[in-house]
Amino acid sequence: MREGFKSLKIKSNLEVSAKIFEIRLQMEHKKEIKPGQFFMIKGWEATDPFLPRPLSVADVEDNCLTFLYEVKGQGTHLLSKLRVEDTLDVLGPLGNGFTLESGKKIALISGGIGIAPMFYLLKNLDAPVDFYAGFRSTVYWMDKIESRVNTLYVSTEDGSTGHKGFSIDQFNPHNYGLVITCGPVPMMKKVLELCEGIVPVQVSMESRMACGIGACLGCTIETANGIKRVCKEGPVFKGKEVLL
Amino acid sequence: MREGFKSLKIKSNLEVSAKIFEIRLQMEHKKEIKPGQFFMIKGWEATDPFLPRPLSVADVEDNCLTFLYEVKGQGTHLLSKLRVEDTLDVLGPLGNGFTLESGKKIALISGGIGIAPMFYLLKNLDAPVDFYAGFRSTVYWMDKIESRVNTLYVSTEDGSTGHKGFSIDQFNPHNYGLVITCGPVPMMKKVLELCEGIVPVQVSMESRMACGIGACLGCTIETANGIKRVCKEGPVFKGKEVLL
Amino acid sequence: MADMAVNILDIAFKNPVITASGTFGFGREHADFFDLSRLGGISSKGLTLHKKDGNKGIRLHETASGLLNSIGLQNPGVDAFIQDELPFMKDQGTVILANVGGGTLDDYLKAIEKLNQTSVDMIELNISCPNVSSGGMAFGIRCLDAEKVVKEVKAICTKPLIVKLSPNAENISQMAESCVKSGADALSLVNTFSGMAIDILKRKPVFNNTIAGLSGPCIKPIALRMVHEVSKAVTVPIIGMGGIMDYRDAIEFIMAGSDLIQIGSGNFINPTLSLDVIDGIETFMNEQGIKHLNEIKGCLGKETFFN
Amino acid sequence: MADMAVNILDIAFKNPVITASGTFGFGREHADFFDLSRLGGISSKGLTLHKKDGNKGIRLHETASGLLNSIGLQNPGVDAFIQDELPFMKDQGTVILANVGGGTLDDYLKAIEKLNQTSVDMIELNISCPNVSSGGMAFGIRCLDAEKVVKEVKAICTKPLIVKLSPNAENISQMAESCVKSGADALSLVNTFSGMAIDILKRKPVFNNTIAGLSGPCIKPIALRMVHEVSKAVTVPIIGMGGIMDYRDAIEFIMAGSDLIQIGSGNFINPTLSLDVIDGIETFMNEQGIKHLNEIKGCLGKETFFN
Ligand SMILES: Cc1cc2nc3c(=O)[nH]c(=O)nc-3n(C[C@H](O)[C@H](O)[C@H](O)COP(=O)(O)OP(=O)(O)OC[C@H]3O[C@@H](n4cnc5c(N)ncnc54)[C@H](O)[C@@H]3O)c2cc1C
Ligand SMILES: Cc1cc2nc3c(=O)[nH]c(=O)nc-3n(C[C@H](O)[C@H](O)[C@H](O)COP(=O)(O)OP(=O)(O)OC[C@H]3O[C@@H](n4cnc5c(N)ncnc54)[C@H](O)[C@@H]3O)c2cc1C
Ligand SMILES: Cc1cc2nc3c(=O)[nH]c(=O)nc-3n(C[C@H](O)[C@H](O)[C@H](O)COP(=O)(O)O)c2cc1C
Ligand SMILES: Cc1cc2nc3c(=O)[nH]c(=O)nc-3n(C[C@H](O)[C@H](O)[C@H](O)COP(=O)(O)O)c2cc1C
Ligand code: FES
Ligand code: FES
Repeated sequence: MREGFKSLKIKSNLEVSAKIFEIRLQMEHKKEIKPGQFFMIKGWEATDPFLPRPLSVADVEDNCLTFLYEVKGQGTHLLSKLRVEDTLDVLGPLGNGFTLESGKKIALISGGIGIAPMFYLLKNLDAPVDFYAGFRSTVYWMDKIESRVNTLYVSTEDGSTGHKGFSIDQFNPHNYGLVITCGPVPMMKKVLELCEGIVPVQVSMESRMACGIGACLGCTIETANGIKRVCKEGPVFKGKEVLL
Repeated sequence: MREGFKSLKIKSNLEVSAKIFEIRLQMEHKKEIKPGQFFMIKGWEATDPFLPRPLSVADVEDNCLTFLYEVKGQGTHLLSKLRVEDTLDVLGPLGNGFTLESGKKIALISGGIGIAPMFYLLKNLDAPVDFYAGFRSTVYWMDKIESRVNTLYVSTEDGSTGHKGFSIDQFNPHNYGLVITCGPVPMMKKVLELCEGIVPVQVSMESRMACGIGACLGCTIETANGIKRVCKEGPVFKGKEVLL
Repeated sequence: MADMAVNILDIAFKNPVITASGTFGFGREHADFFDLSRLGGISSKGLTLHKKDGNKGIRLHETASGLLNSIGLQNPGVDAFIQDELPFMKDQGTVILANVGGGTLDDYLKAIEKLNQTSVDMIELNISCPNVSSGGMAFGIRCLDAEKVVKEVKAICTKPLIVKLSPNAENISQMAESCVKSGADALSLVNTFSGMAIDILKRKPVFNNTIAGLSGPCIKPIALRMVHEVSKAVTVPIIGMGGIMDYRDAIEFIMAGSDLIQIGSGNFINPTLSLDVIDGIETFMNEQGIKHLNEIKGCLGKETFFN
Repeated sequence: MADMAVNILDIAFKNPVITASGTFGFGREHADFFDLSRLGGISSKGLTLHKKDGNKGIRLHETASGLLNSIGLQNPGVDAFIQDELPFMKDQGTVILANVGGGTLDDYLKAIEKLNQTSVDMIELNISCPNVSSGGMAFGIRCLDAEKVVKEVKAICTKPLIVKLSPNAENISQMAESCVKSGADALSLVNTFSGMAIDILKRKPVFNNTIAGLSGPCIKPIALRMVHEVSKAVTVPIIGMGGIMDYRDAIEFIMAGSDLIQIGSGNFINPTLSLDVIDGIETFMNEQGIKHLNEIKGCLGKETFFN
C-alpha cells in the first residue's frame, strides 16, 4: 500500500530569486524517490483552490524533501506564504522519473523553472554532464549545479548573466549520448528538432492535473504510441514519442 | 467616506484558553471605536470560506486593536492559524455600540465568549460596575477585568472555578440602574426575564451576516419595533425591544 | 486610451459595471464607502407593490465559494421607494434600475405603473418570484408563464424593460427567446440557483422555506455558459452576472456576450469591489489595446454546444 | 453499534459509499492506496461500445471550489473492459457498477447486451451523452428523449438498472418520473453541470468543445436540492452525489433522500477520501445513536418548494 496525503513540516520556504521559491520539508522516514518524479502538494485547507498542484522533486537529502517553484497563480502564491512551523500536504512520489543511463555523456537542458528536477537528477547521474540553463533574466541555483557538471552554459534572454539568448544556442547534439530536457514547450520542441536522428532525448512534460495518480484521464497527451497520462506513464517521455 | 477593508499587521495571536484566542492588530492610525461595535474580518484570500466574519472589539489601546474569539468553524480555525507578520483584513468599526450612561450602577453579564466586548466597554464606563462572567469550564481574561470592577462574580458550569452554575445565579436586578449582557440566547433571555420592569437592559445580539453594513438584509431580527438589521441598527438593542 | 462607456437602449452607462439587486440596498450603505457616481449603474433591491417583511428564520448560509440566501424580498414597497429612496439614488449620478419582483401579475403591473411616473431609468423585471396562479412555481421557469407576464408588463411599461432570467428556467435560451418575443428590450441573467442545505444535527433544512437561492463564484461557470447560450439566441442587449469577483470574471462575461455586467455577492466580500472591477477592466483594456468593449463583446465566434 | 449496510434491489452494500464514475478509473490506481473492499461500491469509468480516445486540448480547468472537465469519455470500450478490467474489479470484494455512456441508442443497447453476460452487479446508465438523433443534445435533457432510451435499454437489460440523471434536465423531478416510468430500477444524480470558462488573453473558450462539465463542492447546494426534489417524486432507490467532500456532506445527501451516495471529484483531492467519509458516517451514527441509515434517510419530512 502507498501512503495517501501526508502533512510534512516545513523547514524553510525562501525566495531564491524574484517569484522563485525553494521549499524544504521534513519527511518522517526515507522514501525511495527517483529523479523526475513529482508530488501533488496542497498548502490550503478549504476547497478554493480546489485541486492539489504538481511539483517536481528538486532535491532529496536525508529526510529532507526540496521543491523549487515559481509563483504563477493562486496555488503557488498561497504556497509561497507558508512558513517554518506550518505544514504542507504532499502525495507521492508520483510518475515514472528519468531513465538513468551511465557511461554516456549527457546534456541537461532547462528553461526557466524547468530547472526544478535537474539538480536531483544530476546528483543521481553517474556520467559526465554538461548543463545548459536558460533564464529570462535572473538566474538561480547555479552555484549548486556548477560544481557537479563538466561545463555549465548559462544564458539569459536579457543578457544580464552569461550568454544573451537561449540555452540551446550553445548546444551541439553531436557531443552527447543522451539529452534530457525540461522547460517551456517551444524550447523542448527546438531541442527535439536539433537532436532528431542524432541522439536520444528524454523530455519532462507538463499538463493540467487533477488526481495525479492516473484515475481521471485529465492530464493526457497524444504521443506517437497513443494517448498517455502525464502523471502515470510520464511525466518523462522519450523524445521520439512526444508530439510537440 | 469610510474606509473599506484594510490589511492590518498581526502583532500577536495567542490561545488564552482552550479554543479561545486573543488577536492583536496594528492599526495605521487611531480610529474612533465605540464599545459594542464590531469589525468584519477576513483572514484568507480565496473564496472558500466565502464571507467575512463579524468579531466584536475586545480592546483598543493606542493603535492596537484586539479581538477575542472562539474557534467554532472553518473561518475562526483559519484565523487561529495566522501569526505575527501575517495580515488580517478588517472592515469597521460597524454597528451602533453600547449606549454609555454614567452615574448609575451597572451590571455586566456575559456567558462564554460573550465576554469579548465587555473589557473595552468596562474601560469606557464611568460608573461602578459589577461583573458576572459565566464559563463552561476554563475561565479567561478575569485578571484583566478584576481590577476594574467593584465585584467580579465568576461561575463555571463544572464548578472548576468560582460558583458552580450560571452567572445569573448570583445576580440581583434590584441592585443596578443598568444591565448589559452578551452571551448565549438562553442566558440573555433569562437576564431579560429577571430584569423586566425593574431595570433597563442592553443586549448585544448575534446573527449570520454577509455584508455587515446593512445592504443585504440577511442579518435581520424581529423586534418589538419591527424588523431590524443586527449589523446596522444593532448589534446592541434595548432589552424591551428584542424578542428572544 | 480605453473608453469604457456603453450605450444600450439610448441610455449611457459610464462603464459596464452595475451593482446587482438585493446586494446593494438602495445604495445608501455603500455610499459611505465610495462615490457611487463611479458606477455604471445600480439595480435597486427587489421592489414589490406592497411593503414586505421578508422571510423568517435563518436567511443566510455560506457554502463552498458561495452563499445561499432566503431574504424573501424584504422591501419597503414601491411607494416608499419612490418617496424615500429614489431621490437619493437619482442624486448619485449613475443609471438607476428599479428591480421589480412580484407576487401576482396584477402586483407587477400596479408597481410598474407607479414607476412609470418616476425618474427611474430602467425597469429590471425579476421573474423568479413565485407565480401564485401557477402553483407557486416562478414565472421564470416555463416559457409560457414568462411570456404572459412579460407581454402584459411591456404593454404598460414606459421605461426600457430588462427581464431578469432565472437559471432555473427549463431551457435558458428558449426562455430568452420567449421573453424577447414578448417584448423584453434587454435581458439580465442569472438570478440565483435553487439550492438547499441541511442542518444534520437538527435533521432539518437550514431554511424555513427548505429551498434558498445560491449565488457567488461557485455558480460562475454555469452562469457564464448560460450568458453565452443566450447571447447566441437573441440580439437584444445582455447584462451578465453570476459570481463576478474581479475584472477577469467581468471580462469573461463580456467575451461571452454581455453588454453590461452586474456584481452581486461580491459586494459582501468587499464593499468597494465594484471599483476594483472598474479599474481592472480599464487597465486590461489599456494593456490589451482595446479601445471599446464592443471589440471583445461576444468575441468567441460561432461555437457549437455539447449539452 | 451502527450498522452502515444498505440493501437495494437485492444487492448488499457494506456501506453507502460508492466511488463515482470517471473519478476512480477501474479502481486500479486507488487500489495502491487502500483496500477497495472497504468501499460500498465502485462505478466504472463511463464505457462505450467502442474504444474512445476522448477529447483533444485542455481537459481540466479549476474553478472556485470546483472543476470543469472535458474528458470526452476516454475508455477502452466494453470488450476490453470485460476482458482486462472487470476481473480485477470483481476481485476487490465490493459492488461493481458498470457505467455506460453512449453515442447512439444502438451503441447503448449493444454495450448493455455485452455487459449482461458478465458478473457486473449493476448497470449505471449515463444519459448525459449527446444524442446524435436529437441534434447533439443529451438524452438526459428532455423527458421524451430519456423515456425512449431508458425503455429500450430496460427491455434488454438483465441487471438492475440505475439511470444517472443530468442536472441539466429541463425539469429534474419530471425527468426522474419519466425514467422510473420507463423502467429505471434506481436513479443516481447528479452528473456534471454544463459550464464554461474563457481564456481572456487568448479570447477563446478554455475547452475545444466550449462547454465542459462542472463538479465539486461548488455544485453541492444545487445537487442536494435536486436529490431532495427527486426523492419526493419517485419511490425507487436514489444514489445521491455532487460535491461530497466529507461525512457531513454525505449525511446531508442521505437526509435529503439518498439510499447510497457517490464521491466523485473528492477522490482527486485525496485518494483515500472515501475511507474518511465511511469512517465519519460510522462515527456520526454512533454519536447520534443511529442504528441504521434508514432512520435518517429522507428525514426532512414533507416540504413544499419555492422554486
Ligand atoms: C509533473 C509536473 C511537475 C511540475 N513541477 C514543477 C516544479 O517543480 N516547479 C514549478 O514551479 N512548477 C512545476 N509544475 C507546474 C506547476 O504545477 C504549475 O505552475 C502550478 O500548478 C500552477 O498553480 P497555480 O495555482 O500557481 O496557478 P494557476 O492559477 O492554477 O494557473 C496559472 C497558470 O498556469 C497554468 N497551469 C495550471 N496548472 C498547470 C499545470 N498543472 N501545468 C501547467 N500549467 C498549469 C494555468 O493554465 C494558468 O495559465 C509542474 C507541473 C507538472 C505537471
Ligand atoms: C456582531 C457580532 C459580533 C461577534 N463577536 C464575536 C466575538 O467577539 N468573538 C467570537 O468568538 N465570536 C463573535 N461572534 C460570532 C462569530 O462571528 C462566529 O462564531 C463566527 O462567524 C463563526 O465562523 P466560523 O467560520 O468559525 O464558523 P462557521 O463554520 O461559519 O459556523 C460555525 C457555527 O456558527 C454558526 N454561525 C456562523 N456564523 C455565525 C454568526 N455570524 N453568528 C452566530 N453564529 C454563526 C454556524 O451556524 C455554525 O453553527 C460575533 C457575531 C456577531 C454577529
Ligand atoms: C442576499 C441577496 C439578495 C438578492 N435579492 C434579489 C432581489 O431582490 N431581486 C433580484 O432580482 N435578485 C436578487 N438577488 C440576486 C442577485 O441580484 C444576483 O442575480 C445573484 O446574486 C447572482 O449574482 P452574484 O453571484 O454576483 O451574487 C439577490 C442575491 C442575494 C445574494
Ligand atoms: C473527470 C471526471 C470524469 C467523469 N466521467 C464520468 C463518466 O464517464 N460517466 C459518468 O456518468 N459520470 C462521469 N463524471 C461525473 C461524476 O461521476 C459525478 O457525477 C460528478 O462529478 C458529480 O460528483 P462530484 O461533485 O462528487 O464530482 C465525471 C466527473 C469527472 C470530474
Ligand atoms: S492527473 Fe488524473 S490521470 Fe493524470
Ligand atoms: S449583514 Fe447585511 S444587512 Fe446585516
